[in-house]
Amino acid sequence: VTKSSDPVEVPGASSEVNAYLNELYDRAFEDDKTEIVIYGPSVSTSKPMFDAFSERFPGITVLPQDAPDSQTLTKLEAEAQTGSRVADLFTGGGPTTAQAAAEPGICTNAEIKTAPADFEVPYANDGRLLPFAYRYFTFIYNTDAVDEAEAPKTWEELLDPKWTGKLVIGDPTVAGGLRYLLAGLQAPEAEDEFGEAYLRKLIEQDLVIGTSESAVPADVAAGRGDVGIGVFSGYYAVQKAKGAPLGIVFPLEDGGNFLTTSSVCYIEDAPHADAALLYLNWLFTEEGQETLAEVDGSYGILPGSPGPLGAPAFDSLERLPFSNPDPEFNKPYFAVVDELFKK
Amino acid sequence: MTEVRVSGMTKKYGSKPAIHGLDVTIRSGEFVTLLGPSGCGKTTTLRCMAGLERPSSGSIAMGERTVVDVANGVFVPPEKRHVGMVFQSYALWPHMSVDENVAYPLKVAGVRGGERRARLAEALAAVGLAEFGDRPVTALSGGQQQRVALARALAARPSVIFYDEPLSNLDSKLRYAMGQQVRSLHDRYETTSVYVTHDQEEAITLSDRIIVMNNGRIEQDGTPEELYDRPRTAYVADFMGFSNIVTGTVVGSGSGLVDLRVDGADLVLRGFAAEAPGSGARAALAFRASHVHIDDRDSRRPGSFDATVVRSTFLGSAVNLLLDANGLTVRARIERAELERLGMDRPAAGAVLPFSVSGSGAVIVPSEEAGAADAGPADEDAELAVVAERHAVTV
Amino acid sequence: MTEVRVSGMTKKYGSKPAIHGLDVTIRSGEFVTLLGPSGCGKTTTLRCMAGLERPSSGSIAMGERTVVDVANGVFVPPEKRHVGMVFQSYALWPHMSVDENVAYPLKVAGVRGGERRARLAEALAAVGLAEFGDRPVTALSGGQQQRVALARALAARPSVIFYDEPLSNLDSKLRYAMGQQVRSLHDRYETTSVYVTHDQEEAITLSDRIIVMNNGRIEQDGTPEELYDRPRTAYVADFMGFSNIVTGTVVGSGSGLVDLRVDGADLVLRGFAAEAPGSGARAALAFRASHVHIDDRDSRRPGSFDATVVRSTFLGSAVNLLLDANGLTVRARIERAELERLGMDRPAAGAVLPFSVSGSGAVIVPSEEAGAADAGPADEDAELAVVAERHAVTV
Amino acid sequence: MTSVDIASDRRASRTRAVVRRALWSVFVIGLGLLFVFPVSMIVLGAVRDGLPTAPDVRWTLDGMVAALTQSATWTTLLNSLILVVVCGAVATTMGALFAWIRTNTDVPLRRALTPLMIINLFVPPLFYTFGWIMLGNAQNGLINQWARSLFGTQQFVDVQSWGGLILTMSLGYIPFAYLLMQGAFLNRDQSLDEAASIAGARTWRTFLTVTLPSVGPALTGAATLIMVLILQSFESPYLLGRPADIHVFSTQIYHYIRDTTPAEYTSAFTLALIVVLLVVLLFGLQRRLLRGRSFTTLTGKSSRRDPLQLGPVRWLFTVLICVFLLLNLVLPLGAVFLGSLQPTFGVMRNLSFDNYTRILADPMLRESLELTAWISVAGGFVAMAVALLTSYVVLRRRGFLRGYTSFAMWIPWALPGIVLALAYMFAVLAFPGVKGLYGTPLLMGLVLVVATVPLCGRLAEGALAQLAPELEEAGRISGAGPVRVLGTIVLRLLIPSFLSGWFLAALFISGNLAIPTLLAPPGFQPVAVAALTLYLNGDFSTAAALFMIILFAAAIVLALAGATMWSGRRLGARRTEAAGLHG
Ligand SMILES: Nc1ncnc2c1ncn2[C@@H]1O[C@H](COP(=O)(O)OP(=O)(O)OP(=O)(O)O)[C@@H](O)[C@H]1O
Ligand SMILES: Nc1ncnc2c1ncn2[C@@H]1O[C@H](COP(=O)(O)OP(=O)(O)OP(=O)(O)O)[C@@H](O)[C@H]1O
Ligand SMILES: [Mg+2]
Ligand SMILES: [Mg+2]
Repeated sequence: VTKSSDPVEVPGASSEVNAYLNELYDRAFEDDKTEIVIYGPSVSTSKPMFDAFSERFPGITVLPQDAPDSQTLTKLEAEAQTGSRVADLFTGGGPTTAQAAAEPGICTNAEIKTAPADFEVPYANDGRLLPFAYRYFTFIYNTDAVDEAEAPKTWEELLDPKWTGKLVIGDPTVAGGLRYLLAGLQAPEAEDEFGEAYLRKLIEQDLVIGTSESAVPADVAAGRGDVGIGVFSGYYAVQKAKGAPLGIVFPLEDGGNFLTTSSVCYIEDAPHADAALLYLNWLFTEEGQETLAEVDGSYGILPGSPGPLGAPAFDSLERLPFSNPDPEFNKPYFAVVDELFKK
Repeated sequence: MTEVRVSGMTKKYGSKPAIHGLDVTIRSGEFVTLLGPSGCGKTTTLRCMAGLERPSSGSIAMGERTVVDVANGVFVPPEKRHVGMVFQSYALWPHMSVDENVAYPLKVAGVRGGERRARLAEALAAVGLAEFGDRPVTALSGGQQQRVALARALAARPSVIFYDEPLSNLDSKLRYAMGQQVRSLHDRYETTSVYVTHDQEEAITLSDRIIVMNNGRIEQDGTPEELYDRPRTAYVADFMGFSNIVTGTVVGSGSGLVDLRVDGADLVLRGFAAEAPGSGARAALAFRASHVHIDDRDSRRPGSFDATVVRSTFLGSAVNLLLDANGLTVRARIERAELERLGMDRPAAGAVLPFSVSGSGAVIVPSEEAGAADAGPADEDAELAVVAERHAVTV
Repeated sequence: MTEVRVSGMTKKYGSKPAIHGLDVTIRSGEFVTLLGPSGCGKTTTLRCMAGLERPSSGSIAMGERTVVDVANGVFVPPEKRHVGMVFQSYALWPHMSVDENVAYPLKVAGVRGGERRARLAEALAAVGLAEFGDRPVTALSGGQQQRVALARALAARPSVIFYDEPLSNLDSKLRYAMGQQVRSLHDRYETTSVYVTHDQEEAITLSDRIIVMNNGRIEQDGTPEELYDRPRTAYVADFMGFSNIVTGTVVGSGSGLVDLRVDGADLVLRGFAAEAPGSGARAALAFRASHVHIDDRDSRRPGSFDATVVRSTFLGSAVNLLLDANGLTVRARIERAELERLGMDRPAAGAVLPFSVSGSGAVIVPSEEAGAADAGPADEDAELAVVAERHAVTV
Repeated sequence: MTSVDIASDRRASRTRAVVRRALWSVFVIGLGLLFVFPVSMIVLGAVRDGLPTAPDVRWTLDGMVAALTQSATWTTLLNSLILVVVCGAVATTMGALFAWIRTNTDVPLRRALTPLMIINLFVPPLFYTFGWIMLGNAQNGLINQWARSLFGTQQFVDVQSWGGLILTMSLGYIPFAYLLMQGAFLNRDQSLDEAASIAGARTWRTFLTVTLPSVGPALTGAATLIMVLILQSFESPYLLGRPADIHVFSTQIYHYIRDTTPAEYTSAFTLALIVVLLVVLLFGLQRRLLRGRSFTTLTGKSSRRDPLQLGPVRWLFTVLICVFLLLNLVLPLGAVFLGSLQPTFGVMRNLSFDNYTRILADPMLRESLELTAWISVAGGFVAMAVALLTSYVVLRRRGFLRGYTSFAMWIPWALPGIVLALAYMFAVLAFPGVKGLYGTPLLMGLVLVVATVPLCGRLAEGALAQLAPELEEAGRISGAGPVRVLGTIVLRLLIPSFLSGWFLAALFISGNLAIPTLLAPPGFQPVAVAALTLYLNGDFSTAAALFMIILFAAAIVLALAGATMWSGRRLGARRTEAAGLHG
């Protein structure tokens, strides 16, 4: 696919915004740097998002590279220290990306000029980290085995003996969102309702540890269990799109909804800096935020952005606290998780 | 001491028979050698007797016991036959010491403790390896390994011992000494021995009786002297070292000697015949190189001829001559003593001399017009090429 | 035609020398054999000459050219020496046909087209394989492969050809024929040949000159006759088939013959000596089994003795006897002709007979009191055990 | 003969000496740079906390102490040892049994064994493990589904357990053991067994007291190699063991590098050092077992005799072969194939080839396939070439060169792939001039080659062993210089072994997972990584289809090679026949 001959018009964007986007678009082609490399855990599940972007800006492609956090960090460090940069962006949950942003020489500020004037971009880590969406974690169920009405709608319902041995969960002892979700259940704000005690009861349900956190929907679809818990909605959407017999429960009636902030680290001296910046700016357009909801199962970070299909508005959502990027804060909670889930 | 009787034994591989209805009796205490060229079925016969191979038909008895009777479905496996065997490759177990190798048959037979030790020591002493018991067998020389194999075969005092070319991996000097030892152990332990070899010297030096095999059948059977002096067929003659075999037509006979006019050369040679064929019959004459002498008599008789020396090879104690007698190639071996007696130097190539073939040494054998070419194996071309070359050069 | 001169050549493997300052000259057109037991350095010497091994010191010249001069840093690699070599394993290239194998040296030498074809055909014809050109070498018999190896070595008409035990993989019958062919090709192509073997018969039949090696040094050097009849040391005598070597004290001498009183047995034997040692000197006497005869004279002279037959082995043309003469073990070989002349049967074990050793055959060699045990290799125990056994039985 | 004056000979000798010395120096240095230096990084990495490029790395023993004092490390050691000893023993024994069946007995299906084992070897462990998960995972494995529908049992098997891990790993290494030992069984003198039965021992006694011990070196050699391979194997322990909380060195190292943030390199390298130590111990043990023993006895005419007649036991062995075929090939591959047809794995509705068409339509996956093909083919070629060269040096040289070369070749054996990749990454980062290699396909290719060389070395050794030095010497004597001899004789003779080695090496590379996970640059994801990513993201069916495509491609190559060789042999045979007719 080659560059579109006419200037690109992003629906709903102002003419300045469009002009800026087209400037980045053109620059990317001038330098022939049109392939954005993006690192992240399971980042390839966001492929529909990238496709939508490529459709809007023909000729610009996104190359996702899945790797666990620590490995990504190693790579990013190595790239920073050797100066042979490979990645342009690193995206993931807040705490992970924050680690990269905390190190010197890896991330840099990505200037967003497409957000509404009255919106102040909520940069973190001295501007080196850019949050752009919220993702939610929920329950899913196999529609062949469970009626919609029967499906558990609260964390408490999961403890029903009928689910014993039928609950699939990712491995919370390895890095991933689930780890933060389980930490969130123990955080001071939720401690009274859930806390460690709840986790202990949950463990009693003889949980099935799935192939991986991102594979829980597939595991449930394949019949390894009837219900998947702590599932990122994006992972669900991918399977659902392929016709898997799955249903989703959201929001949870007891308010135990968990959301993470999706952040992106814009790599210093990124090899495809303009294309990457174009992508980030597009994310903050109306279209970008809507696409996040439509194909990536996320809430856009801009106020008033729509939620994913069928989900309540962000502001009205009762939820668990956001994950805390401070490792020291999480340490005791993680220790409990590791202790409980070690077989 | 056990007699081995093989009757009507046939062994087929696929549809190809390797042994054709063999009848052999090996008397108790006898040392019998199966002799023949590669592929004639010696090993197969031996292995059938030992139980390592199942005959396709026929029967084998050892002493009182029938060990194979195909018609009646009898087959006693090797481990129940109480025999010994010495393999060409020795088949020593490399992971065991000399002691362990030799003691294995005793151990399997359930001989224990002091008796085992005593018999082990005796077997090792018999082969002169009493001090080598602890060594790994792989740390022995070829001759020593051979002796371990002998000791192992003897250890359980089997009544019959089979030998499959046990000396062919040794160099010629050692071969003789080891052969002597095999024979001496046979005499001492009074076993029955069946020995396979393709080496006629070995067969002659060791055996009480030699069975010459050809293509799965017995060709001739007799004492070493009988075979050495009086082969009955060209095949046996060739095998026993009669390096000249010529065909021709009988022209006269008398007192056990027959005169033969050699094909293609104007020559009459004389030889011994058990049954004289009639005049005009086709026959072959076989004689050894050592049956050819330099003729110092003036008169010409049957058996004498003039020949040109094509090549003369010094052998130390004798001289080998390759002769061209009127187009007939003759191999002669003249002892140095004979040359000295005649006051001659070593005959040089190109010399023309009178020769004669000893009539009492040469033997008349049935002519195998078709088989004659087979008798001299293809690889003799090498030497014959020398003659051809000479002709080419003189032309 | 090229002379090969080796001077002061030493070859060390690690710190262990395999060749000690060797000086050898091989004259142009000569057929020289290096003879000696395993490990004496024959192959090493040959490979140094061929350029496959680098000497540690010394020099080698071929004709006009110095191919190795360690002191001056000269080393001409094998491909530049214009030599041929026949390997023990033949070393034919299995991926090439007979033609391709033989033509390879020609191709490398840049001989092309018609000439290459002509010379290929000639080489193949010389070894009698003219019709086998298309065959893969793997589809040939051992003897034929040997001849291909010969043809390949000859094809480029090298001035020197090296042979490293080329016949040792062949059976004894073929060995003789192939040996003849090697020699005939040497004569025909007039090359210089250096031949390695540990087989004394082969050395004697083929060579103009034999160099006997011992432990990296030259032990004796002479014509086959000289070595066969007059070995100068016990080592050479043993190697040349003098199966009896006894030590003793000189008790008299005259006209080139020396009388020796044998240690441990009340016996005086007589032998030839190039330089007679003085009376009372220690010396050894070496004689062949065939130097022992049955004594038919009445009078006792030096060299005659009575002995008991311990074992009698029929060999076909002769009888091997193992004798016990007053405690001295003697090996004798009596021709059947001799027995016939004396009107005797084959002597049986236990018989006591008069024997004599031919004084002109036996040779006096320096006594190697220390080395004497070495002369008879350990594996002769086998035969000696027979004697020991007899003594044990008679006790 | 032309007379050449001594001065020019002297000059030529000098030049040759200089050139030779220069070439050897290049060889030694090259080997050092490629094989020895990078690996020294793990020693460094165990005591330096951080990437070598980081500006202020600390020297510390903390990681090491932490790793060594953690009880998890000792559990890991115990688990690894159990796995290595049990699977190693089972695989070696079964391999030996099959090799014996193939070469010494009259079991009806014996001729199928070698092809079966070779095909089996071609299935990379990742695919194989994947198949077993599909078959035997506790909840919806096919076996469990069948068992459920047939007998109504809840859970019949669970491969993600000790039992499953041991079973699949033992099965997986049997082909290796078999092929390593087959030659020894083929070449052993069968009269050893005959001598035992003549001595009065029955078949089983003979097998146990004579047959097995007499192939001692091959047996212990195979056992050692297989134990080392098991010690480093990653796929099965990762996919089968980890869910059952069975951690071994390779997965634990992986865990330190990937699952903890930030990665704990010092601990990972400490474990790697323990692995190296274990490997050294294993080799040492084997050498000790064989010390002072030569297993070569005289072999005369090898007795090529009728195979041992086993009687009714042979039907038992036939069943054994069938079970092996079923367990090791039919079931796992069948499961993968079935899986590849399902739109959603485990759902038997709407089977179709959609997954295949989707892969072939997806530019990224297609690129991944193409890339894998290239990397495997090129990498396999280089690995086999390097292995031949080095094995040749080991075989023909003595002293320092030999010791050094075999040491350098031996190094990659001792390291799990993930550690090897990390070591090379560190080495590249630490070396100022070559930092640019980081993140290039070249580095990944290089490490893949390094990891494959030991395997190729085994193949090359076998090929070279048949290449008698006289064949080369005959060439030199014929007047050909060393280079010409190399080209016209050595290489020509090695072609068949080279081709088969190349093929195996290519497959090995195509299935390698550990190295690309760390070193694959973006856009250069080999199939193994792509498949694992798909699998971990829950797209089992697409992963299965990807495996099938790779296997299918390999099968086509194999079939083509087989056909070429077959027709070549036919031609050759006809040539021989023709020659025989007029010869
Ligand atoms: N296992 C076998 N399968 C098929 N044919 C065989 C087998 N063993 C032997 N033969 C054939 O049977 C014939 C006799 O073989 P045998 O080994 O008995 O000969 P031999 O006299 O011992 O020869 P050699 O001196 O070479 O050992 C040969 O033609 C041989 O090819
Ligand atoms: N490559 C080598 N490395 C070390 N020692 C060697 C080597 N080649 C030969 N030798 C030693 O050098 C000595 C002479 O060996 P050489 O091969 O020349 O003997 P040979 O007379 O040819 O013996 P054979 O008849 O066994 O071939 C022996 O002691 C041998 O062990
Ligand atoms: Mg045989
Ligand atoms: Mg040699």
